[in-house]
Amino acid sequence: MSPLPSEWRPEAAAIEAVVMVATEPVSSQLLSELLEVSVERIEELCAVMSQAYEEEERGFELAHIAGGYRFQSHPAYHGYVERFILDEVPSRLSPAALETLAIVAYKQPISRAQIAQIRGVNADGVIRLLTQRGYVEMVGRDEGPGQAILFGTSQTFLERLGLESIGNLPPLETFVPDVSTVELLEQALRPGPEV
Amino acid sequence: MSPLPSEWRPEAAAIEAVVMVATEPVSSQLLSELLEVSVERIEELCAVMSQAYEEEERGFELAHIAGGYRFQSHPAYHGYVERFILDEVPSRLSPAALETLAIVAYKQPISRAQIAQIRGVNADGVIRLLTQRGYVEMVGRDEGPGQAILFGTSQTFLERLGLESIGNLPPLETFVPDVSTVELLEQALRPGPEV
Amino acid sequence: MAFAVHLDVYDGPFNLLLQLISVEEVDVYQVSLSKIVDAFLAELKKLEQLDLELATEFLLIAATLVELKCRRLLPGNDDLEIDDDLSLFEARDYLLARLVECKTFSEAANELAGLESMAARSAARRSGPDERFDSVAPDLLAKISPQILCEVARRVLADRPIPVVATGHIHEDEITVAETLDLLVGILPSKGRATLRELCLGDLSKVRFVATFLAVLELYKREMVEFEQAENFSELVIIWTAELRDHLLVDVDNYDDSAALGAR
Repeated sequence: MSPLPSEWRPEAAAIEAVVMVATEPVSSQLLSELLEVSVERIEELCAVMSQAYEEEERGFELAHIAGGYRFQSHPAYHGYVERFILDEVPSRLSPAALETLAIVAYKQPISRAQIAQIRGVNADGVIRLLTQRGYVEMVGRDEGPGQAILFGTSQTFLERLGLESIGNLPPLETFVPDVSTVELLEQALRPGPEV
Repeated sequence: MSPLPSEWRPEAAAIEAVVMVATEPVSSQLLSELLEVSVERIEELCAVMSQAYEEEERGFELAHIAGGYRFQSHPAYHGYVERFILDEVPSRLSPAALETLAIVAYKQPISRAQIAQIRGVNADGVIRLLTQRGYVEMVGRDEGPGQAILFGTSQTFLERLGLESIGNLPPLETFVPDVSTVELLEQALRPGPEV
Repeated sequence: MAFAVHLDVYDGPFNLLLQLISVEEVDVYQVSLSKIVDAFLAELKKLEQLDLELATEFLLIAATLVELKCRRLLPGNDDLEIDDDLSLFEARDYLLARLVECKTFSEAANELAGLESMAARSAARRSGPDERFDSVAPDLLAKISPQILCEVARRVLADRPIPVVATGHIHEDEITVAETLDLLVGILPSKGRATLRELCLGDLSKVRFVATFLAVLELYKREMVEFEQAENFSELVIIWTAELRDHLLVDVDNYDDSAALGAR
């Protein structure tokens, strides 16, 4: 039985809704602005909600991390989550994901629509995967109407590719692949278990 | 008070944990493998959980969409959530695009030529737009001469429309004009008095 | 914004006109399509920019009007053979089926739009596994080198060739208007008069017919022939009237960029 007073429900639900769809921890400051209540009130609400989830033995918890709140899986169910990740998360990039990553790397900052235009098909799912794995991140917003999110490659991306900066990528124009690269490329593009 | 029997809690919590980390709807098949219970059991659990969230007036819901389960914000809290959505809100489809989308949805798999025949005009531009937006994708090739590309609706289409599967669309017959409208049309086409 | 028309027989919104014709309140014969089109174009010019919705709606209604008028202008049943009569019915049924189908899908489109705007009120959770699971998730970039990435980018970003539909396999009849004209100028002066059918030289293909017809019009434009037709729909007779034949055959428009009508 939840210790959350029922008259707190609407505020608690608003927090649940926002934190559920946020991709980064949401600060109490931001929640306070959204709900138009004090920061103290937000913290009180979150503490009680978090305790309630624990008591209700939910599979998720409301964690206070990096100065904000986020939903995450409960440690008690890590076994299921790990198996899910191993089963579901591909072990290598699909050709579509590799193409999209290449476009972002060379054309950043770039919007979803521009990527879709180059590839000829919608790239939302692939961008989501790349963002989620931390290879690609939001780097700004377009100034035009709609203020589209602009994407670029991340520090993680540079580290994994052993690059000091994005300027160290081979230039597009002069590159002629040698035999071993072509082989590697073919391997990378060969169909297999993937996204 | 949740209608979920307390002995169901561990299974429900495992589902909560897995769905919480998923970025795409998780199929009952996959959940059944992870939890080592039948697909029917998963569907029963999810239905009851989903109802419980609703009754507890949570800010999120467990939705059955595009062949799987996912957490999403409750529509009642749309106002709070808007600014947190990383996916940009796609601009509205034009009437022409919507009509083409309806044709693809109900007649899939379907070729460009077949779409053009129903619409009475060339549909290439509209199909390109729908493909870029991710609503429509190539699903195969016609076996006949020319091997025309066949189009169908995508996973994204189901997600954007909040549908569990394409079978959940209302039957096309629902939209056939009623008898009096057809009569009116028929009358309009009747040849008049001779020249 | 609705477009209104002002005609002798009708004065009011354009879309209502179609409805009134449908229920035979307004006689479609009395409706001048050209006047409507002129008025619409004048209306469009007043607008600062093209209103696509309005233009589309206009085109749809105007096309339906043309269709209606064509249907009603068809000769009455007395003049028709049984087969023609049947095909007329078939054409009507076909048109009706088309209209019903269009209406059905436009209703279905409304439904899809409704579903979409309802679904847009919920946002999906997309954040994925948090950093606690980093060690579980494989490094997807393990086998990717900067060279591979560059090669992929080069391929994807290369200017894609503009898709061209290969037409090499389509047979082209090499009949041009200029050639036909040349031919007619060879035949007509000696014959004096001939029917269009005769001028087609027994070749009743569509291409030959169109080329001959255009060539005849060209001659008429240059005042080298006259036409005679006993009554509506009877055979057209072409009469050679020119004195000289040395001032033509320059600047003949082939009505086709590639000079061949055959591919049409």
